[in-house]
Amino acid sequence: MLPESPPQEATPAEGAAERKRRRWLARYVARRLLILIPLVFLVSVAAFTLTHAAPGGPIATLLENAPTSPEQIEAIKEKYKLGDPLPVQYWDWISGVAQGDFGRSILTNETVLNEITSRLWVTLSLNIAGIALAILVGVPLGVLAALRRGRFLDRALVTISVFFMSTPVFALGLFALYLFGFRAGLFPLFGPGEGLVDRIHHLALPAIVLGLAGMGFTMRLTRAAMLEQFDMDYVAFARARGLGSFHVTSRYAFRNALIPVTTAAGLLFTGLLTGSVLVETVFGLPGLGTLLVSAVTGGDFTMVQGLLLFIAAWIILVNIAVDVLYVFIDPRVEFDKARG
Amino acid sequence: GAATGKKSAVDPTLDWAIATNPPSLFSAFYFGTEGSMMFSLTTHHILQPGVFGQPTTGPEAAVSSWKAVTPTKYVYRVKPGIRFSDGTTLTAADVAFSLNVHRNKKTGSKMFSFFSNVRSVGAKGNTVTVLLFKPDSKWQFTPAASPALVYSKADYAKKGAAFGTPSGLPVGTGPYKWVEYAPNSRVVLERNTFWKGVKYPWDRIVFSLIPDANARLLAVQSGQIDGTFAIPGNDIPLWVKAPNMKFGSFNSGGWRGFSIDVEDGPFKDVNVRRAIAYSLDKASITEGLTSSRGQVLEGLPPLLFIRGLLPKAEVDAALKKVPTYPYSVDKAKAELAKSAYPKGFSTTLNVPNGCVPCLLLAQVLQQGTSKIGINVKLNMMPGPQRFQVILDHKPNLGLQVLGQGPDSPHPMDKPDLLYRSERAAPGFENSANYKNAQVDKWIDESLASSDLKVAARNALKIMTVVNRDVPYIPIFSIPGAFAVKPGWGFKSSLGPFYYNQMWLSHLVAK
Amino acid sequence: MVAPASDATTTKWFVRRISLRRVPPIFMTMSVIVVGLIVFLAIFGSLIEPNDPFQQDLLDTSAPPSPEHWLGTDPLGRDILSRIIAGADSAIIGPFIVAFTGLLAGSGFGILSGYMGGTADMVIQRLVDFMFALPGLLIAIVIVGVVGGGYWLAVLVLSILNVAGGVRLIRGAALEQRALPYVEAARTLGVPRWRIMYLHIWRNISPIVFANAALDFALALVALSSLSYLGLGSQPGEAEWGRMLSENQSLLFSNPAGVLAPALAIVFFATSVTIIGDWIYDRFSYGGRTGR
Amino acid sequence: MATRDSSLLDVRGLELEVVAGAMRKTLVAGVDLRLERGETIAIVGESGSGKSLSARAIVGLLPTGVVARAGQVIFDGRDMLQESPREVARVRGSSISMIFQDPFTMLNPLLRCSKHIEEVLKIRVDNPITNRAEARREALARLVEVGITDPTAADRYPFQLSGGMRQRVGLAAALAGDPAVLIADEPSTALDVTTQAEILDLLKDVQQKRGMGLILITHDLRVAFSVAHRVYVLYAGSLVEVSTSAALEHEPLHPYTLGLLLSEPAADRRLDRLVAIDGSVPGPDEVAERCSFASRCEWVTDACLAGKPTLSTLEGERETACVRIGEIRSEMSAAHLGAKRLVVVTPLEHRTRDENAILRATGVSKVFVGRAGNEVHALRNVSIEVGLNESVGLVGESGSGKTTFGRCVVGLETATSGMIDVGGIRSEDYSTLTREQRTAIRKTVQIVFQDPYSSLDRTETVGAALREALVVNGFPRDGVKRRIAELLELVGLPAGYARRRPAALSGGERQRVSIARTLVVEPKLIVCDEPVSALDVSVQAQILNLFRDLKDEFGLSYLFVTHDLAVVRQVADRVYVLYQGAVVEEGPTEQVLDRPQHDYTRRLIASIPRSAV
Ligand SMILES: Nc1ncnc2c1ncn2[C@@H]1O[C@H](COP(=O)(O)OP(=O)(O)OP(=O)(O)O)[C@@H](O)[C@H]1O
Ligand SMILES: Nc1ncnc2c1ncn2[C@@H]1O[C@H](COP(=O)(O)OP(=O)(O)OP(=O)(O)O)[C@@H](O)[C@H]1O
Ligand SMILES: [Mg+2]
Ligand SMILES: [Mg+2]
Repeated sequence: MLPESPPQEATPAEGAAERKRRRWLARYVARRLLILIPLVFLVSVAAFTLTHAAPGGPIATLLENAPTSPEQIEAIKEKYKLGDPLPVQYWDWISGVAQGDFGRSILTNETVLNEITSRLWVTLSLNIAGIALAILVGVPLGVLAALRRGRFLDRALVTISVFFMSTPVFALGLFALYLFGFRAGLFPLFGPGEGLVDRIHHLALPAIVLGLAGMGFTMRLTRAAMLEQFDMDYVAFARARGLGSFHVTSRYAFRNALIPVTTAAGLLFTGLLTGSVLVETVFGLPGLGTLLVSAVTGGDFTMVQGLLLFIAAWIILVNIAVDVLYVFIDPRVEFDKARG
Repeated sequence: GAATGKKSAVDPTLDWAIATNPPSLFSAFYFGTEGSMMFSLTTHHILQPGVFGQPTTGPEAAVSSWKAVTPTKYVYRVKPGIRFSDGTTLTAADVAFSLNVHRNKKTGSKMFSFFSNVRSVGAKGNTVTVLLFKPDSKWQFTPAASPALVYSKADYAKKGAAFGTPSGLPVGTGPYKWVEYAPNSRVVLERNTFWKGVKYPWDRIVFSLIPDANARLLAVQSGQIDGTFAIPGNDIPLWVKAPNMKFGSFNSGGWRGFSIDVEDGPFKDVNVRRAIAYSLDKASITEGLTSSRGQVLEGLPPLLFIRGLLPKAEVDAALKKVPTYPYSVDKAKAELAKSAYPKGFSTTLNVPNGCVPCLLLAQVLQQGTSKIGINVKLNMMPGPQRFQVILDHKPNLGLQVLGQGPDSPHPMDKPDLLYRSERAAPGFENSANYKNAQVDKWIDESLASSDLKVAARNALKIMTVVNRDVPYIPIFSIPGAFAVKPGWGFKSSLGPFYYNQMWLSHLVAK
Repeated sequence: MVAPASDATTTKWFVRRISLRRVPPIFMTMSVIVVGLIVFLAIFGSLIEPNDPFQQDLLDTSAPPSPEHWLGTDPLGRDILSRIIAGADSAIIGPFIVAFTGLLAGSGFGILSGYMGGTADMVIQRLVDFMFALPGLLIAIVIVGVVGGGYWLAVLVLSILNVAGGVRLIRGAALEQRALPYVEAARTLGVPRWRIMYLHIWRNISPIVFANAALDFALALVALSSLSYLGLGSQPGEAEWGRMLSENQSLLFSNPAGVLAPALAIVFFATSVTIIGDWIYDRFSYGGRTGR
Repeated sequence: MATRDSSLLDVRGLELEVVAGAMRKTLVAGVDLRLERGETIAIVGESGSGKSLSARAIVGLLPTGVVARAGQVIFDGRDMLQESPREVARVRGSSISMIFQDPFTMLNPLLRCSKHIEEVLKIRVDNPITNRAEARREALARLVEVGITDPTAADRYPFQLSGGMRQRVGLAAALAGDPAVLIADEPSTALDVTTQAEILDLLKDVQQKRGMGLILITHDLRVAFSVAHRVYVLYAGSLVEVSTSAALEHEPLHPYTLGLLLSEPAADRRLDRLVAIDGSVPGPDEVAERCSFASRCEWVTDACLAGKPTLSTLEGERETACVRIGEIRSEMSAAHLGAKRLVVVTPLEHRTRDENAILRATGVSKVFVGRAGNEVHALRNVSIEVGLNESVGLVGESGSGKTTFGRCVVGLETATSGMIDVGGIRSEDYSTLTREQRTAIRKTVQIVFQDPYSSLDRTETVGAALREALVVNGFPRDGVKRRIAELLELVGLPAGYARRRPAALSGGERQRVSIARTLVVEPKLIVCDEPVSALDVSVQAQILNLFRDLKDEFGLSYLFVTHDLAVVRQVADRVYVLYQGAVVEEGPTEQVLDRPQHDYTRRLIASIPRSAV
């Protein structure tokens, strides 16, 4: 996807340009990364205020279904420093976070960080697999549909994509669970599995569900982008010069179509992240999604705060990555960016 | 999860399903039946609970004898030669420590309040001495309950904050020891080589986490799992019908129903409360929500323990005097007509999301009362928040949907919790704000006396008085349930405190 | 994109690129039929429900399909089919509000921002870009879950987060229009600003606006049902498709039809609305045509 | 036709139609072309006449939905319409190649320039160059051939090059396969006047050097004459006349061609009235059974309507589709010569200092600041004056700032510095003006835009557009209807047009409507930003005449922005020449055009295409 590397006999001027471009890129990435700090800070404040604005509080969570007494409540206030004024509490929390200590889950007494890291792999592998599916299948299908524009295949693919785009992930998950898990018995019905092979077996179905949801999106987007390209003069001109249809499709239409598709990648990531909350719930997987839901419904505030920070960072980084990728795909970007 | 595929009966591994991720292997942070069920296999209680939780010095007890020297002084003699899975021997110091660790505010134990009446716990030689502030006949049961699991002082000191986490598996004295703890997937036990008692057929016990009830059901049916206790109350109808597995249920001694704040708006009026009581068809509710595995409750406390203490005739005779509210819309309307709200009124009922039985029960109430013009708006809130409302006794208690298991078999267990005037205050669970000096007197008297029969009789009297005022409307007793693979089963029926007992010893596998 | 369908706020920025280009008439008719049917049910449903959707029958709970209960009953013995019918209105109201606020605010701010430019534009743009990157549903889950609010809070949250996409899309369209001579001609003729913005420009970009609103609707429907599937938003016992799925999920293997039927309702409704949106765009948009 | 079989490319009876569902619309109804080796032919016709499609049909690149209904495209003995797509693809590039009109969209934005050439070199049928370095060396050579000597250009991306450069790169790429035939579809239309000439010369000279066949597509007869040996005149999808350039220029043998020639605004002299063909081009299907030009022809008789005339051959390989040519030939040539002899209008003597000038701009500068702070000096200290009832031309190449100045005058842009006085009101900064002043200025100056297709709101009818203009300018509501009729009348449109939407109007008609709209406020000065450059020649003449009439009728003044010197010659009394934002020359039209002082002006004038003969 990189623009051609400058040819050997590139003149010094060109070399300089390339160097300039690289320097600019470095600075660009650095700039974007700097944004991370204020954003995460904002999110942290938002998360903290939200969780503390909520009625009730950690105490109830800590006591739930255990017999209670005022002394006990005192004990808990003491242990979790709930007596302090909010700003102090926030400071304690955020300064802890700065040192990588996100506090302990109120529900499980396990450190938030451990909880997250111990469940991360589920969500991560779901998302990666899902994205891979969405792109590796969705994009080619989109191209295919565009090539068969207006024919039956196109119609069929479009229908499929619309269907997947407007189907709630959890519904998709339930269908899959019933058909392939229960009826066909091809996939296990619960749990993350033990050992690599077993885990793959366990995560396959949810990953596919997640991927399909994303696929509808990428497919449609690719198709539209390709169609746009086929109307372009330079595509016609390429044909007029006798370039083969494969060459034209791949090097002209597709490469240009990639640009809008890439911009969508960021959305795809955030979308699938949300999707995995539902998928994990449907398939009862111990991922970040179910963690979030249980934390939210169980009033596990330290956990909610920690997760929100984590997710925010995740999303911001993905977006930055996309922006950078974008720079590599489209040489014009540098100039646009230079303009602002 | 569990090893897949069918397995032969001689399989040395027992695969048991649990529904919630164990937050810790230290009971201080894991107060609940599922946790206790596992702890009981790895750790002695100070005393061995009988079927009804009555304290005994059986083989699974850590002490050989105990006695109440005075109503406020209890002395326990620790058995010699009980070894932890690390080879060290259980000492009186360990036992004392195991109680004190919960009393220590720093610990933040969920069982703190079991010890609110304890002045001190000390160890001398092989004896442990517990001093109480005031006489409390409830105390006798505590050593046979989850607060009384015995830990190794040294082990705790060594592992510090990690104690009970995956990196700090506690050592125990039971027939099995912890070998793996993956909070999000499973807990694994293996034989404790230092265990001297009877050996059970399984070398290895795997508790697999299967949060989704459907999945659990299928897992048992498919034989991937040998059995489970984790059967949500609301799913019992489903499990009862399910093929290729054996379903069994028993009385858990818990109750489900409502509390009505006798000091809140329309509910001040006893006629209103009675109207509500009449409007609920307890029989069919119990049928619908538990397939009649639960028993209809006409009053609190549940009779289970009382019947255990008094002759049937006496109980039945007493019950005749207890006012009841059999389902009748007409009676309900009549009651309401007598009240200040003949046309009915609107109110909200807080429902802890996540508690499905509560939700179903709430909707049933909604339907029932709507017939007499009281329309109830359900207000979902996170469980803890709802619980906070009860603790704070504000903003408005009004109707609350409750479900409670027994904390001890003492007849005053629930009356003490729910009826005491001084507990109609923030920090306590008398969510009906029920106050009645007479009742208080009976409760105190019962707790003071060491004779449980007194307590049992008072409980019946209390029921009679309280049922006139209807601060609480119990609907049914929560059925305990288990499901095992076909042909398996439990020798003797399980009791309400099965989880504190060596339940494994009753399990028969073919 | 919506990102995948799970995320309400993001995808529709692409409505422009994404639109089907010549929606096949069969789809269109089918979609119209589906939507028409559901609207009909929302209005007259109570007349044709075979049973009272809220009537519990505790002696006939979790029943499989039967002549009197075509789709069986739920754990409280309520007739599932009737509940699906009764669920039609809440499947329309919430999404409609979300889509409509999106339409109003989107056009309002979008055109303002695009036409006026300047600092207002800057601010709006920054804000919108930020909101646009947010995973709306996820945030809705957290807020509604933590605050413990009901359906309307969910609708509110989604409506707010949803605005970003509309503003962004419409701002772009308005920017294009603003540069066109017909607008400048109007300016030199002294046509008042508001009239140019909300008459000329709006009329010219309305196809995009409506197509976008349709997509908003579909995504809001999906988002709301996802929320209530997680037990958030809608009230317990309410006949709401997403909630029915979670309340009946325990019956999935004993009565699949009953459990999955509401899911199908959501899918068909959302798909149809999306297709109609595309159709509106393709049919009425002036831009992006071959020739002139 | 002895030569036919030997000819390089031979198109016979080509018919194209667009199929959308059940509806089929004819786009091209019968086109015959013949191209000999080393020959250049031109296809001339107004927009929409089917030039591009015919060309695309030849290379087998019809847009989706457009199909060849009948005909043959014979290239070295094979019918391209019958061959398999991959066969046609083989022929493409290496035997027949094509370049397009718009250099800005013709190149792949993601490919460096040299790549466009190299990739063709790699795949071309005869001796492909596979070695990377070698291919690159060849590519550089090819760039030199098209006049790009700077090697660094090869590694630039298209968006880093000027339009002219891109067109050159495009040409080089098209030639990389050493085709025997090159089709150039309006290769110069999108470029500056000066660059246009360069590109045309380049084409001519490449064609001669390579001895290849060249098909030039253009709507400009002058261009055709200057480049092509023979000319094919296309009207409403069918050929009306075929002839050698010289003969055609000397004596057109079809009324339409005659009309075209006459309506061409002459660059060298000012006619007191332009000959316009009224009406507009019909669709091929409307004229399937009659002479396609009949509706606009002054010599039309029943014979013309009897049936579709085919090309009939006359002396000297001349072919015409006019059935009455025999009878009307003399009349036509008379008209032709007559037009040539038209008297030059004596220009009104030019007042240097006009006391009551309607527009007086002094030292106007405009700097556009990009977001990153890069500055574009669109106007540098420009001083322009427009007297009452005076028509002032503003010429200059693209990017010279013409439009910007016009926009400053009407307040669509705000000048960075300088003074603009409109009818006695200082208007350089609109934001400082009072409501009354603005109204006053609005009633003094109005603007007509270049693109007729977007200068009307598509969603409202002509009537509504005019009504709004009237109402916001305080015209009494009751009189509105009548006034609208009057306005349409003024610009030569039937009152019934008030009910039409823009989509139902031709380009010329739309432009008339926008003119009518400006007349609503009865302005004294109208800024015309290239009002005719998007129109066909025949229509162009109509509009130019209209401008003149209005000027005389209402004593209007014009600030006439254009890059077309011929147009300036026809409408302007005085001319300002803008170059890179600065006025480089100013004076009476004749003086500036006939005796240019500044050498940029000279270049401009030199670039006007003249016939090869
Ligand atoms: N893809 C298409 N689908 C339908 N109609 C088309 C298509 N392309 C062109 N046409 C129509 O065919 C007719 C001829 O088009 P063509 O582009 O050949 O005209 P032209 O002579 O090249 O005009 P111009 O000078 O504007 O390029 C026009 O009326 C145009 O609207
Ligand atoms: N809004 C704008 N922002 C930035 N630069 C502009 C803007 N408008 C015009 N320019 C620049 O100002 C210069 C003059 O533009 P202008 O449109 O006046 O030239 P022109 O003579 O009208 O060209 P053309 O003949 O192509 O219309 C050009 O370099 C153009 O890029
Ligand atoms: Mg063309
Ligand atoms: Mg211009």
